[in-house]
Amino acid sequence: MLMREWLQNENEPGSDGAPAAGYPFGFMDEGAKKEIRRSILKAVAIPGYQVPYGSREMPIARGWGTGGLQITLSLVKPDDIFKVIDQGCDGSVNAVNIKKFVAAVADVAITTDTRAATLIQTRHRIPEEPMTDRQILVLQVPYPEALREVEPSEMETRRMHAEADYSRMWLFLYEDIVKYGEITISYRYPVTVNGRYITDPSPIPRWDVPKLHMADTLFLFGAGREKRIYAIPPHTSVEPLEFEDHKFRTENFSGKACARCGATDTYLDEVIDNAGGGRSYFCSDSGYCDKRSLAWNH
Amino acid sequence: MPINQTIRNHMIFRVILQGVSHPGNVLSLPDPHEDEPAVFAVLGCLLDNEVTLSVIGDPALEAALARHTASRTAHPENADYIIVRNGTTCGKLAGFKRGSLEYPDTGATILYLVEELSQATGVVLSGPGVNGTVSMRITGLDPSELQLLRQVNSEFPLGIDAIFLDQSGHIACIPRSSRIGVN
Amino acid sequence: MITVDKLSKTFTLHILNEKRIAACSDISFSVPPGGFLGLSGPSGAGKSTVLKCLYRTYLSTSGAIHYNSAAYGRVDLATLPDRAVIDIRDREMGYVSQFLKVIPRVSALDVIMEPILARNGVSRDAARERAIGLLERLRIPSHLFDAYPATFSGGEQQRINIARAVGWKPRLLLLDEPTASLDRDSVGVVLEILKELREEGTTMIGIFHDTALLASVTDSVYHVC
Amino acid sequence: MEPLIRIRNLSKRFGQGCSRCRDATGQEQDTNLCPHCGSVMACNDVSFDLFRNEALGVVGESGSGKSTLVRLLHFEWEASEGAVEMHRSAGLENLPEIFATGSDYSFNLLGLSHFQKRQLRNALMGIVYQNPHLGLRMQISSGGNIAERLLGAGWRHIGKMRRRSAELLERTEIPVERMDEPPCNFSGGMQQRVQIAKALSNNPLILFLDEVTTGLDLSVQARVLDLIRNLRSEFNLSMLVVSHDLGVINLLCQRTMVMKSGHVVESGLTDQILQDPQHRYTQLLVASQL
Repeated sequence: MLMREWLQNENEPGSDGAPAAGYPFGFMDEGAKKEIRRSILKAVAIPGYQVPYGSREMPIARGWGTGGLQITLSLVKPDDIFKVIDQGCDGSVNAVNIKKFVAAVADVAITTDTRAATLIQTRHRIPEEPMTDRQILVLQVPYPEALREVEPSEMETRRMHAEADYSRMWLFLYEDIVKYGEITISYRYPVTVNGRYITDPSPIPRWDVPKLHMADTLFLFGAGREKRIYAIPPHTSVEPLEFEDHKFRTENFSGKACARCGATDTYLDEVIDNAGGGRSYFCSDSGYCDKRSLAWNH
Repeated sequence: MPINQTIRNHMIFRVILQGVSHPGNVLSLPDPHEDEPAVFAVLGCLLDNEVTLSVIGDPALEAALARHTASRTAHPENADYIIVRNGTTCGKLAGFKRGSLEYPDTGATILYLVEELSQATGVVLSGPGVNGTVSMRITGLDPSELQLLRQVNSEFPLGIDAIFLDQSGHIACIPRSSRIGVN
Repeated sequence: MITVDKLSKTFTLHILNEKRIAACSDISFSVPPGGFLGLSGPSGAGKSTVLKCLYRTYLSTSGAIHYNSAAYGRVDLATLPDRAVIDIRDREMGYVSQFLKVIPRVSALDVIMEPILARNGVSRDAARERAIGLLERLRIPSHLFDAYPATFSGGEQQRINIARAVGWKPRLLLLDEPTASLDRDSVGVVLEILKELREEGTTMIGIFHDTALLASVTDSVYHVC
Repeated sequence: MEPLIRIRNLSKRFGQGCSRCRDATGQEQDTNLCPHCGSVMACNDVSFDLFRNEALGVVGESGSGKSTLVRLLHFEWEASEGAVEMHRSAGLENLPEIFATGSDYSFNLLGLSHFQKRQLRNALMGIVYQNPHLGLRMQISSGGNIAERLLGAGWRHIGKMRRRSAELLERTEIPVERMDEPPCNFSGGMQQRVQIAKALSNNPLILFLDEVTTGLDLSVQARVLDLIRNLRSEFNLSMLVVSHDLGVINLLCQRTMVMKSGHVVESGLTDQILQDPQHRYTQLLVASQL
């Protein structure tokens, strides 16, 4: 049975405090979880290297962030407090479904508060609030290979990683600068992890990239379709590719503030007013924005 | 929720994961069972019949672990997981799998069963997962093992990842990305 | 300085049914340091062959060419490894052929300066000064200094050739009819330059078609037949 | 004087090989194809030394193994057998592990990992191919082509890389204002000069030239050869010059090896090879070209 069907069949998942009837804790079979755990440990031991994992089919539909979900399901424990973010938002259909599902099969508590969570699964954003060494952030990755842009062959990118032969990736950035005067990559900005592997940080905005550097938190990356797991351990150097005279830069929101909570230090989504055509900005991290708005109103 | 074996596996894995992502941190495994030595608990959440294990110097333990995890046994130089009972591989560590540059993840994991782990002066680690440096004391490990471990891990990303487990259910890790020193 | 011992050269032409041509045979002579030995003999006797064996353009078939090298000590030029021969050519041994081996698209001045710069470790200005001095003495019109010798007359080319060979003051100089295509005045200048070179210690072995000339410039003559 | 690089018994076999390959191929048999197992001995037991600041010529007809030799030494192809040893003076500070203590020469470089070979190549070698498509990315700017090598050597300053590229393009007579144009816009001779600029960008000790003037118009050929000759003395390069054209070899090289059917049949001073060729094949080659 697929997760989608499961969600449709289950009216009140996990309400009795026990795992949903007929499913083991963590939903996946033990063999699948063990393989993913082994891959996670190797991924942490070799920061930035993409560990391939087995070809077996998972009982979860693709397109649900299966890579991230598989990681979550193989490491979740009952006393976890779980948060899901989809492009910064806790409330999207996707995020809610994943939360319901994990709550049901692992009996975890749910939160929207980054600081309260022990385990966060996310797509396209890293929370604005700093995380600690007791927390894990699981990122869903559609395309794990940072070099795919410059080399279509898997065999060749594997060789390039093996030999740390990254001049073509650098050349790509050089040409970008020569043509456009700047590096035009906005999402999936390539980074060097631990001085060794060029790694795709998943489609987070450039704004979030510095948060990976020497963080207190473990970051786990799961690509379900491509069956790759990789990791950035805490206190690990993560350097965006940059030139001495063309430094990496995050998005610039100077002079703009969140129309809801007034924040001037967050990643903002631009919203164009349909009627008037005016522009306004809102925090992309809804959990953080909620927290700030609440504090404001009190 | 009753703590069944599946849930126990999840909880134990989280401690191992915390250990690998924080090298040199001595952590406690959840409430050790009287009748289940910690090594069974640790390997029980990781191993199955897709990987191989080898126990150095204890055929009975090897057979029991293989039965417990349903994994296959292999010669130590071919094994994915190697368990070391009495604190030394007698130099064999140098011959264990270190993976290839294309697939460094095929390097072995070595699990040392030692007397005692504590957060005291001893081996000093730095590198990924470590904020500055961290010291840990390992009692019941032949000092030459750490020298050897440093040697086999000198060509990152090739290498062997080490897990240490003591008699009171403490666990600590030295993944291949760690730089090993002594103080 | 140099002692040739029973030197013979035979060409074997594999592509002409293994035809064998004996170019010279059983040549033996000795030249002391600073000496000037002339080679005489009828045309076709193998005088040029001997010089080419010495310079290693030809591989000797038998015999030995003992040479007291400044860099290598006593060596046999007939069997010395290629690399050492190149080194000796670069540092000690000069060769003037009957014709200039034109280096395309290099000016007359550069043709002469090149070995001076490479071998004598002098400044560009000093090399240039020495090269211009030689060109002027050899009466090369100054408008030709920066031209390519490929366009020069035979006599001009030969004077460039000589200037190139003597400009860097080799320790041993092999001369194969260096004055053959020169007018009488130029011959005089060349002989004067050679005389100066000898005074500075250069040992020479030379072929001159003019027997009177041969006798006048050399200390001794070896007859090749 | 010690060689910069020593090559010993280098062989490259395409095919599974058999015990009789070696005896059944070569100059005597006039083939490099083993009649017993169908393997090709593209390069067979080749040994030689390359010295500092030396241009060594390799002549032979197509299929003689001369281009294979370059591919093996440039680590593009894996040799079947043999040894390549580098002198300590090559200055490989970032690869100290390749030298045994007490020896002036490295271990056999052919036994290094791909990663080490790449480092070595980036630090020491440059190559210019007959076919510019092999040496250049035709759709990427000429400056970018040069920058790629600099990036491989760890350069991370766009301005400095562009200055270096401009310098090299100027040195190789490409108008600097065309730096951001891709080589596919250029003539054959210009493409070769961009290749040369790229090959020189990391200040190599060793430059491999594989039939670099073949296919160019005579006047263009002359300019490229002049450029190479001047660069050799200016950059103190050791060059391995592969050509079927004795004129090219004569102009550039002091020493020459003659290859046929994968073997070196003769080697010597270039003027000796041309004026007193010893081997039947060399005599044929000289007679047919000069």
